[in-house]
Amino acid sequence: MEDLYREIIIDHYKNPQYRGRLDPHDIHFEDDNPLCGDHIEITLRLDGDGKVADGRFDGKGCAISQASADLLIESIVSKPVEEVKQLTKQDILDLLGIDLGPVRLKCALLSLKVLKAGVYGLGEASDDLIE
Amino acid sequence: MEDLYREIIIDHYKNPQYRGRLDPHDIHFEDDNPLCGDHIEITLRLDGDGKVADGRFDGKGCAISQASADLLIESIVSKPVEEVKQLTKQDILDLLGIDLGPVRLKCALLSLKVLKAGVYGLGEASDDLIE
Amino acid sequence: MPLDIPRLRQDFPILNREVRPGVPLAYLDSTATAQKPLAVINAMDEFYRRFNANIHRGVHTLAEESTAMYEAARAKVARFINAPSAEQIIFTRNTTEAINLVAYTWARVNLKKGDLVVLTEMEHHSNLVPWHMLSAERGVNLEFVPVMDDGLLDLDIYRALLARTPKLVAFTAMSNVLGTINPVAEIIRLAHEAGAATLVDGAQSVPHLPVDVQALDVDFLAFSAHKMLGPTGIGALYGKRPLLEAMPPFLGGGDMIKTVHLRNFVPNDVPHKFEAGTPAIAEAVGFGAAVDYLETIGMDAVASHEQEIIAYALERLEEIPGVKVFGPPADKKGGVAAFTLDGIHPHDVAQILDGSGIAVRAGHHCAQPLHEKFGIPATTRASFYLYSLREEVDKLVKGIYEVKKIFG
Amino acid sequence: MPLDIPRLRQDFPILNREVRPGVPLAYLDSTATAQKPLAVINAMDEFYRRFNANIHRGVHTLAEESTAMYEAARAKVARFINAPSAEQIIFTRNTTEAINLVAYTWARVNLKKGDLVVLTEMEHHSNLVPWHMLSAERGVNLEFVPVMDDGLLDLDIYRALLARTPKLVAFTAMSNVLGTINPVAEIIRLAHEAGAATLVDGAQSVPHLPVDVQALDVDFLAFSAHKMLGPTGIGALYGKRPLLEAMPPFLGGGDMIKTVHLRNFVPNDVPHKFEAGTPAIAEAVGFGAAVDYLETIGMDAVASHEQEIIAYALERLEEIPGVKVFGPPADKKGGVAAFTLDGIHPHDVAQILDGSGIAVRAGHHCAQPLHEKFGIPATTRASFYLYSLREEVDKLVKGIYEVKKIFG
Ligand SMILES: Cc1ncc(COP(=O)(O)O)c(C=O)c1O
Ligand SMILES: Cc1ncc(COP(=O)(O)O)c(C=O)c1O
Repeated sequence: MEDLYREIIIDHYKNPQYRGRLDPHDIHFEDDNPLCGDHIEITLRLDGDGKVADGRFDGKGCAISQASADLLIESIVSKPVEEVKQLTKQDILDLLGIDLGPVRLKCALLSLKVLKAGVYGLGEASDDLIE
Repeated sequence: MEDLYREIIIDHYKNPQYRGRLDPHDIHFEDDNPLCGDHIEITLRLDGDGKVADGRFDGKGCAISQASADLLIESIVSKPVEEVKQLTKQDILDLLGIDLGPVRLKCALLSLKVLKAGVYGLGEASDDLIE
Repeated sequence: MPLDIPRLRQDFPILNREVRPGVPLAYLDSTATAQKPLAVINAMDEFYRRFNANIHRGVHTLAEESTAMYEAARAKVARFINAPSAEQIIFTRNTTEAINLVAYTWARVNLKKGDLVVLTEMEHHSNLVPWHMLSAERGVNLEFVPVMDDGLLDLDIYRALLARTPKLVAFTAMSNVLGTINPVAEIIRLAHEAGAATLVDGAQSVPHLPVDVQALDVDFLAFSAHKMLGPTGIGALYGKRPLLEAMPPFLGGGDMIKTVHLRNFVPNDVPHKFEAGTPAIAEAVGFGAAVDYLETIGMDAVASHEQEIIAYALERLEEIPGVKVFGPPADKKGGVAAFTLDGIHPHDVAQILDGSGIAVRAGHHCAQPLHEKFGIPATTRASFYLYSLREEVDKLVKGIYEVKKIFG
Repeated sequence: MPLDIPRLRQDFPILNREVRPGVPLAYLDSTATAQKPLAVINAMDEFYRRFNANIHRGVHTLAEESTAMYEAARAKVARFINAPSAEQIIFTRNTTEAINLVAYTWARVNLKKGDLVVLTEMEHHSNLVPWHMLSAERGVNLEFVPVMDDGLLDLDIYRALLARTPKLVAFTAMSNVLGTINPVAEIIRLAHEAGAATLVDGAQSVPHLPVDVQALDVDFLAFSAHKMLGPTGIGALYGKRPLLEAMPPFLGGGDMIKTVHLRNFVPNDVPHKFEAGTPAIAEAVGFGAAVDYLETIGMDAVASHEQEIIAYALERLEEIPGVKVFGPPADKKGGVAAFTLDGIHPHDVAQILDGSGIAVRAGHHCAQPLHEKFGIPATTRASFYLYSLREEVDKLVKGIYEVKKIFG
């Protein structure tokens, strides 16, 4: 449905607010979705209180993967890291405001998977992070 | 169908004319149907003109396998061996006078397979003999 | 509450069939394959008419719907045997492929020359030949728990075999000839105490008895949809997750991979790792409908109906002179009565019964070693399911008397 | 005589479906799986309603009828590819299993460390991963015939590879991405001259082109029913008889044996040797109905309709700014158009098209190495079959313009 591509997605895809890379950073993680080649890299800086001071994403891929990364970073800036750890699939769907089939869900959740692997300090991203 | 078990089959099964073993004999072969354990052994004596002078079958198994062996031997006694080599599946079906499904066909044709392997002097009976 | 069999039979179109004009079918061959309720037939029909698409990689609506239906079926099958998660259900073609999958993957990694696999004398060929092949290829040893005259396994000898620390105990939960319901939980417990993994051939138990893989603590369970009201072409392997995750892939191809390069690949996660190529999608949907149907009836109700029928069948059959039924008494077996009739070959028995529309099987029922053990080449086997009627038993008994008369 | 497509579409219930209310389906994903005509759906429905029984060992009427139907289907499939005999058709789950069967049996007997298998860069994962697995297990070497920029195989390099005396050349007759129709007969002839056996992945050719295994002189041919109007859960392997007869069995179990004892078995004759356990019986019946349907239409008519559609599709697609279609020109390819759209990811393209009911596929289409070769992660793929309409191409083109507008 074209409404899947509501302005919010196309807008965040074409004019992302948080695209880039923070250097130095406290947290860094990247991963890709082999099915379609989507790639997301996330860098975060924390403040002294365990909050996210700032964040950026970089990568390539479909509009949904890139827009959801931008929306996700937007939503976590100035949030406590402990809260970020609690984010779920539903939070992403709420940010996008749409329903997605299983294939596109993977696109939408790639950034969350990367983010959580980063804040948990894991060596590898696992699908369990986003279930 | 009970008519499959027309008197002719039950009769040849219960009162076979050619059950036994010829000794000495000119031709001997035996084989079985592993599916149901049917076993047939055939011995033949030839005369000087290449005809079947006499024949016997021995074995165990279902009524159809045993009756068709008896009917088969009956039909070849005093026939030229060359004619015996030409016998087909249809000849057996004609002798039995019934139609058979694939499983029971194997029962009915075991004696023909054994007979042909014998007259051809083969080391092993093959299904090609009865196709 | 007992099942309303006549009503339930209306769900199975084939049960109204006449084998020949005027000769209604009495289907007593459910151990070979079960008949299918409309719910199953229609689910597949509907799938092809409205949803059919290839799964797992598609973005379009049909592909998403098909994928969701396929994975929902997996979840239903998982729930049916109380698997901890749907990912522990691998769809295979049948029980046979499920057992071979374990033999080709788990066993080829974990068993080496001289290792012991314990089987039983009552196994179906499907749980023998894969191990024969492994034994010939790798020098693995096979030993067999004997079947006693009463059709039960000799557990003393089983215990003695366990002392030789087998790596695997693979056995059927229910014999498809004797009907014997084996003490599955106990056999597994003893195997685990001896350090062996366990594979249960559930081809007969999953369709007929409540089965709980967690309660049984079984490592692998194999079963077929077609024996439990579902379609042909699909079966399942359940496995404990750490085992499945450690196993190498079986068949290579689409879907079982995460990434493929020209010269190598990375396998996918469980269960997809074991499902190469386009799977039996419509069949999975039908399998899901079958377990839904069975759950609605309730497996306890199914089992107790079969208990009742087999008890009646044994009583009636054993009163016929010349009939010998193999296996344990009714309370130790499922709805299977394999018998011989003095002096009359099972093929003849089955064919004459077919003349009255009674469908029974004759032969070794893919359990040739068991028949060898009992010194017989074949038996005639009548088997029952949730739709079987006492009147069908009566018909069978009447038919056997006719056979005797014909051979008089 | 051209096909009457609108009339023929009446045979396919799903083609009348609306994806969402008011949005009719335009199914352009037949390369992934084909839709099914009523003749196929009804054949299976009827099988379950009237004939269902397990096959090959039964004496009763249903078992005999089922067996006859299953074996008749084998004969139909044999006739469809002009196999010399029905026994040379082995039913498998799909193309993937057919290729794995050869890899597990023929190849594991005939190939040893250092032997060479020649594949191509355009293979589907199903014709790559089984050889990766063999290579890792046995040290067999793999080499690849390159795909040139125009989507054709580089036959000069193929000839050079043949000079290294490979034991097997395994390749697809038609690419499922580029649509390239390879010169199958020539590739086989050259392979045989070099002493190599040949395996053709016919997953795309058998559904879409006339295929004659005797004219091609191919050693093994693998294909899937679901891509040729048939059901899921069944496919076939054709093989030359001496090869099949010399091959060891694949899966062990019921039906693939002649006799079984406790510790050994004797394999059955071909093709049963390779069909372990209860096969996909209803699916074979459906497969037979599918080839009947295709033969009634005529494979020449199918192929020329697809020629016409793909020529039109390429013409229309290539006039859209930013669209790049991969593969050779229309006269060298089947009905497959995989393309990229500048700056817009295939997943977005496919999903927006789905909004208009247009079902296309996006991704690497199980040919990741081919996409790597072309330096792209994914393509959008529209594919056609005998029921495809020019108007569906028009819809696709219109949809792509909408995508461009959305991403403006
Ligand atoms: C060229 C080719 N080979 C093999 C396959 C695999 O077919 P299946 O998934 O039916 O095994 C496909 C289908 O996607 C294909 O297009
Ligand atoms: C106990 C048992 N194991 C295995 C099988 C094999 O099942 P399938 O033919 O579905 O693979 C059967 C069915 O005949 C069976 O009864």
